[in-house]
Amino acid sequence: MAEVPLSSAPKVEVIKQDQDREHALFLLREMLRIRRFEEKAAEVYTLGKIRGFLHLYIGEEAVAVGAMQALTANDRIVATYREHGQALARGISANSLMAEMYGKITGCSHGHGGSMHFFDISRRFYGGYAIVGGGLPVAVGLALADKLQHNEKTITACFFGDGAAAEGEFYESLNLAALWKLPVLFLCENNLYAMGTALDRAFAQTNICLKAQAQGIESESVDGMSILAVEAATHRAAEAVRSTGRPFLLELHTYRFRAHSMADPDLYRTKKEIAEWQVRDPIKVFEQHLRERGLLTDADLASLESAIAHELDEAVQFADSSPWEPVEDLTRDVCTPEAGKS
Amino acid sequence: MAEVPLSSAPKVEVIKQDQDREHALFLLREMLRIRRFEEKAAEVYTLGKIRGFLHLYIGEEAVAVGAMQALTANDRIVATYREHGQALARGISANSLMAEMYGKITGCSHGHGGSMHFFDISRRFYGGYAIVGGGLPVAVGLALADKLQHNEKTITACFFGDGAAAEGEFYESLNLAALWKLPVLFLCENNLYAMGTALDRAFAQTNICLKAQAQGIESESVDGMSILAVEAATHRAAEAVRSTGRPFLLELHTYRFRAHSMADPDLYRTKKEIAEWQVRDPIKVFEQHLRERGLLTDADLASLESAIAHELDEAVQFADSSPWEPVEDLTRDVCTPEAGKS
Amino acid sequence: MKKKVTYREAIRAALRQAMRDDSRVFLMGEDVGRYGGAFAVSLGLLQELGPERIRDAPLSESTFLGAGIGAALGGMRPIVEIMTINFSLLALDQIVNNAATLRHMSGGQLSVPLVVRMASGGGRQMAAQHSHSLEGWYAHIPGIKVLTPANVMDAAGMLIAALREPDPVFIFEHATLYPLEGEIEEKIAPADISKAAICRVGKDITLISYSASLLKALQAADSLAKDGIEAEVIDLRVLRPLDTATILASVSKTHRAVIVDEAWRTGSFAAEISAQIMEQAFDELDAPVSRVCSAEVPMPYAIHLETAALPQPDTIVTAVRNLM
Amino acid sequence: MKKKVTYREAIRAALRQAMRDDSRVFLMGEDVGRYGGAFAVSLGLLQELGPERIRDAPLSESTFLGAGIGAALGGMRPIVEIMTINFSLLALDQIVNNAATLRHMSGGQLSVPLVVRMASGGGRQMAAQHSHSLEGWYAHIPGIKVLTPANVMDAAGMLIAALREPDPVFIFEHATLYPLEGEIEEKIAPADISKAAICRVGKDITLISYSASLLKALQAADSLAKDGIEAEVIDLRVLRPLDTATILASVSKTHRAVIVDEAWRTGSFAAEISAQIMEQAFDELDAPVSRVCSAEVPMPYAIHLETAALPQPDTIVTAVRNLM
Ligand SMILES: Cc1ncc(C[n+]2csc(CCOP(=O)(O)OP(=O)(O)O)c2C)c(N)n1
Ligand SMILES: Cc1ncc(C[n+]2csc(CCOP(=O)(O)OP(=O)(O)O)c2C)c(N)n1
Ligand SMILES: [Mg+2]
Ligand SMILES: [Mg+2]
Repeated sequence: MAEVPLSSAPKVEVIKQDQDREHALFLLREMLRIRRFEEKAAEVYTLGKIRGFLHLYIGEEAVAVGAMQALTANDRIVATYREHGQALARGISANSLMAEMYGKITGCSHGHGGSMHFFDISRRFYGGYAIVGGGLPVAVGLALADKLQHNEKTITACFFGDGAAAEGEFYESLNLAALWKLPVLFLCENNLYAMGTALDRAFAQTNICLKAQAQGIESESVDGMSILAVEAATHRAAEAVRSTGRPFLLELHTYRFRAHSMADPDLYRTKKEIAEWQVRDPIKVFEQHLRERGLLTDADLASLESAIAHELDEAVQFADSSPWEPVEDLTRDVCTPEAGKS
Repeated sequence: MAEVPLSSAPKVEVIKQDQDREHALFLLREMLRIRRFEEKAAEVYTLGKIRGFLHLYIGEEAVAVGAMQALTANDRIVATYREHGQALARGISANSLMAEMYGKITGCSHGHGGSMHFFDISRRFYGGYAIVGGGLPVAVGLALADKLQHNEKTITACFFGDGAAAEGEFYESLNLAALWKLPVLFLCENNLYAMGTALDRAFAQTNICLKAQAQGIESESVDGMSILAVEAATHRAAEAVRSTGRPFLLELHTYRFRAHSMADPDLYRTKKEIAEWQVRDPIKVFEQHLRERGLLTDADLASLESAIAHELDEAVQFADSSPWEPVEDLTRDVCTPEAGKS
Repeated sequence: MKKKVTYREAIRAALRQAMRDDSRVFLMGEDVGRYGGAFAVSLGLLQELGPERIRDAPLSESTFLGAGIGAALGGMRPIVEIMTINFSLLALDQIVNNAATLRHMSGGQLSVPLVVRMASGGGRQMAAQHSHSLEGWYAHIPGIKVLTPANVMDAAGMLIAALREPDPVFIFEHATLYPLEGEIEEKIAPADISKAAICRVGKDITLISYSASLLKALQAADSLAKDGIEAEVIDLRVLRPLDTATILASVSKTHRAVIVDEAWRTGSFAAEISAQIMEQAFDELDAPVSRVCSAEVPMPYAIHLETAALPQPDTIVTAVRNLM
Repeated sequence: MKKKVTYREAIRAALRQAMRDDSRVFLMGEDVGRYGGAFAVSLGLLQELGPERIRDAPLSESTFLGAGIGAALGGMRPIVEIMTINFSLLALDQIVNNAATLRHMSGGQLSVPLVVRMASGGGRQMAAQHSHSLEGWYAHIPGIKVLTPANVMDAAGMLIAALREPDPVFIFEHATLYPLEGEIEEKIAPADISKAAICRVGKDITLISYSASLLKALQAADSLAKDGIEAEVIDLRVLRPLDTATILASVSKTHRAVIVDEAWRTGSFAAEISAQIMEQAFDELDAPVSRVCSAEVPMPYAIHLETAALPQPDTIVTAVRNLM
C-alpha cells in the first residue's frame, strides 16, 4: 500500500557547522510546538471547548516546518482544513489560533472559522480551505496577481493532500499555473490517505509527479518525515519558482499518526502500519539525529518543552478568558462596509 | 502550432483483397453521407429552418466512420454536441436527424434536443452532450453498469474533443474508469481547437496520451484524417478494451474545415492553415487511394453521390412535412409516467 | 415486528434490505466502504455486501455522480452518496444538465433511476463550508424528486420508495438527525412519497417545515400550546413535487401560517410556499404568511453565532405571536 | 455626448474604459481573446489591450473563476467571463464557498473585489443545456451582489459600478439582449446599483420583472393600456440586495402585482418577491400576487415548445386580467 518503502532511512542532510545548531534547535522547537499544540487542542476538544471538525497534523510536522523555511514574509500561503501546523510555523500566535478554535472574537478569524479556517492576512496566510481542492484555484489566482503586478520575487505556496489530487480542480489548477507561467509552489502532502481511502484505492496511477508532468509542471518527491530533506527540497523548489516564475510541485511523503479527525474511529489502517510509520516520527528522528551529533542534550529538550508548555497554557488561558463576538454583529462581516469602497 | 506534422502522409493500410472493395466503398459512402448531410444542414440553417447551435463535423468524417466500424450493436455510444457524424455512422436515419434539427416530433429526440442532443436508444446512442466534458462521467457509468451486469463483451465508446481534456471531469473520469477497470473506449477528437482556442493556448502540456498515462490508461495517437488508420486503430483499441475489460484512450488527430459553429466568424485561424489541412481531406485522400488501386471509378462515385442526394432530399422532405409535437405535451416527458414504475 | 433504531441505523437497514432484494442496487461514494461513511451510515456494509456493491469512490463528486447517471441508464439502480450537500455543488452540473434533463431531452427515451443521498444542514459548528441548507435549490429543478426525511421511519421508508422511482430522487439527511431514535419494521415498506404529513393537529396557526427544523417547529408548538395557541404542524417530507393540497387545507382551517426553513431567507424554499399560499389561499388568510429562516451569513463557527443564525424554537414562537 | 450602441457594444465600451482607467482591471474567460467572446462582447479588445489584460482561459470554469478570486485577493480587479450561466454550475463551489464566504469566514480580513459576467436565459432555441435562468439561485447567496441589466445604459454603467464594489458582483447579461440598441455617454458613469427602476408609471397593477422578461412585461403593459389597464412596470435591476422599498411603494399604490421571471416557477426568485410583498404589504393587496414564470421543463429545442415554455406578453396579459 505504501508508496515510499518504509525501510528507507530518512534522507537527512548532515548538519556540519556550529552556527547551524541554533537553526536546528529552531526547527525542532517548531515541530514540537505543533505537536504539543495539537495534543492540547485534542484535550480541550474532549472537554467540549473546541467543537466542529478538528483535524490533527501529528506526524506531518516536518512538512509544514520544513517548507515554511523557504518562504519569505512576502510569499503567500494557502492551506487546507488541516492547517494548524502551517499556521503556527508561519508565525500566527498560539493564542489567536486557540482562541479561534474556541470561537472567540480574539481568534485569528474572529471565531467565524474555527479549526478549519485560519486566516491571518498580516502573515499573508490566506486560509484554511475545507472543500478538498478548493484552495488550489485561489492560489493560482494569487500568483496571477503577483505576476500581473510584477511582484517578481513573490511566490504562493499551496498546501493540499493526496486526496485533492483526485479532484478535477487539481488538474485544472496545475494546467492554468503552467500555461500562464505563474509562481505557484504546489505542496502535495501525501500522507497516503484521504479520510479512510488509501492512495492506491483512489488512483489507478499513484505517481503524483507523473500527473504534474502531464500538466507541464516540474516536480520532485521528498521524504516528508525528514525536516532537513523537506527544508532543502523546498528551498530548491521555491528558488526554481522564484527564478523561473513558473510553478513547481513538491510531493511530500508523510503520514498522519492520528485519525483523520476527532470523529474518525480509524478502522481502515492496521496498527502495524501506524507503528511502522511511527518509527519515522519526524520529531524523534530529528532529535536522534541531533543527539548523535552532540547538538542536543536532555536539558535543551526540557527547556524547549517547558517553554512550549508555558506558551500553550497561556494560549488556553487566553482563549478561555477571551470575549465572544456580540451576537448583534452576526451579519456584520458578510459584506464590506460601504466605507471600504475603493 | 499543429502537433501532427502536416507533411506526414496518412498512414493508410493497404486494401489487398477483392472482397475488401465493398467495405472500402461503404466507408467512402458513410463519409460522403456525413459531408453531404452537413452541407445540407448548413443550407437549411441559412433558411432559418434549423436554428440554435449547429456544429459541423466536416473534415473529421474519418473519425466517426472509422471508429464506428469497431463497435458492435451492443456497444454504447456517448458523443458531444458535434455528433451528426457519429449519429449517421451509427445508423440513425437521416430522416430522423433532419427532423430533429427542424424540431419536429419525428426527430430522434422528438424535437426536444436539436442538433446538439441526438439520442437513439435503439442504437444505444446515448446522446449528444453539450456541456463540454459532461458526457465522460456518463460513459464511465454506462461501462460500470456493463461490468456489474457481466455484459462482458460490451464496451462504451465516448467521443469528446481536445477542449474537454482541459476540464477536471476528464481527469476524474479517466481515473475512475482505470481504477475500477471499466470497459470505456475514450475517443479524443483532437481537432486542435476548442472554439477559437488552439490546443497549445489551452494546455501547457499538449500531449494527451501523456495525460492518459498519468491517469493509468493505455493510449495511442492516430492520424484521424485517414479512415483506414482510424478503423484499424479503433479495432485494436476496442479489442484491448473488450479483452482486458479496461479503458483505453485513442487520440485522433483531425481538423474541422468549417467554423466552430454557424455563429463563428472563424477569425482565429489562418486561411493557410485551413488550406494545408484540406489537402488531407479524409474523403479526397481516400478516394484517391481507391482510385490508385483501381477500386473506384467515376461511375461508382456518381452513383454514391446520387444515392446520397436522394436520401438527403427525402430527409428534408420528411422533416418539412413532419408534424410538430402538440404544445399541450410540453411537460409530458419531464418525469416518467407513473405507469413506468419498475 | 418493530425495532428501535437510530435514523442512521434506519438508513443502513434500508440500504441492506434494498441491496439484498435487488441485485441491481449498489452504493457508491467517498468513504462509504472501509471508512463506513462519513456519518457511519454504511458502517459494516462493505463486509456484508462486498466491494462491488459498496464502492469507495475517489474524491471526484462530479464524476462519480455522473457515473451514477450512466449506471442508471445502463440498467442498474445506483445509490450515490455525496458526503454532504456542500460538496454537491461540485456535481451540480451533472445533476441539472444530465440527471434531471436526459429524460426530456431525449424525447422520453431515457429514464434515470438514480438515488442520491447526502447529509445537509448546520448546527454542529462545522462553519461556513460545511453547513449549507440548499434543498431549496434542488426543489427548483424539474425532472427530479426531493425528499427530506425528518424521522426514523421516513429515513428508511423513503429510501426504499426512492429506489422504485424511475427518475432521479435526491434524499437529504440532516446531519443532526443521525442519532435520532425511532422505530422501523423488520421489513421496511416503501414510504408514501407523494404527501406531506400533519404531525400535530391544531386550529390556530399552521407551522410548515421539513427536516431538522421540523423538530424545532414541534418544540415551538409545545410551548405555544402552554399559552393556549394550538398550532398545526406540517412536515413537508417531499419538497418536489410539493404537496400543496395538504398545506392549503391546513391554512384554510387555521388562516395563519409560519414557514420554518433552515435555508438563508432570501430565495429560500419557504418563499415558494408563501407564494403558493398567496396564490391559492389568499382569501383564507387572516394575517400575512411569515417565514423563519437562517440569517443571511455564511455559517459562523462560534456556537453562539451559529445558534443565532439558525431558526430556533423561540424565534418560531415569536414569529407566531407576531401574527396572532 | 451620447452615442448609439448595442447592449453588446455598451459592455465592450465599459470594459475598454475600465481597463484604461485602472491598470488592476483585466478580463479572463474562455475565448474572450482571439475569438472575441462567445457573444462577441470583447471583440477587438485583445488587439487593443494585449494578452495580459484579455486572457483566454482553458475550459476549466471552476479554476479560472477561483483564480479570479485569488487575483482579487492579491490586489487586482479581475473580470471573469463565464460564457453562459449554464457552465457556471461547474464553478458554483468556488462561488458559494469561496467568493461569497471568504470575507465573513476570515473575520472580515479579506474582501474579494471580483466581477463575474455571464450570459443567461433562453429564447434562442439553444435547448436544455444552454438556456438556464438561474439568477434566482445567485440571489440566494449572502455575500455577493447580483445585477441584471435590462437596457444598454445599465449594461455599461453596471459594469463600471461593479468594479468599484469591494465584494463579488455577478452580472447576468441576457443572451437575447446583446443586439438591443440604446445610448451611452462617451464617458460611462457608474450606474446606481442600489435601486430598482420604475420603467412605466401606472396605477392599476404593478408588473415586476428583470432582464429580458422586462421587455415582455413592457409589451404586456402596452397592450393592457389599450384596454384601459394602466400597469406600473418595475425593472428590479439588482436582485441582491433587493430594493424592496420600490416594490412596496408601487404595490401600495396599485394594490395588485404580477411578477415575471424567466426561471422555472417552483423556487423561482419571483416567489421571494411574492413572499416579501405578503410579509410587508399584505394589507395593501386587493388580490393575490401572481407569477408568470417558465414552464417546469428542461428547455425544449423546438421553437413552438420553447415559446410556450417561456413567459410571453400574452401570458402576462392573461395573468393581469385574472387579477382585475
Ligand atoms: C469536495 C470535498 N469532498 C469531500 C470532503 C470530505 N473530506 C474532508 S477531508 C477529506 C480527505 C482529504 O484527503 P487529503 O486531500 O489527502 O488530505 P488529508 O486529510 O489527508 O490531509 C475528505 C474526503 C470535502 N471536505 N470536500
Ligand atoms: C463547460 C462548457 N464550457 C464552455 C462551453 C462552450 N463551448 C462549446 S464547444 C466548446 C469548445 C470545445 O472544444 P472541443 O472539446 O475541442 O470540441 P470541438 O468543438 O473542437 O469538437 C466550448 C468552449 C460548453 N459547451 N461547456
Ligand atoms: Mg491525505
Ligand atoms: Mg476541438
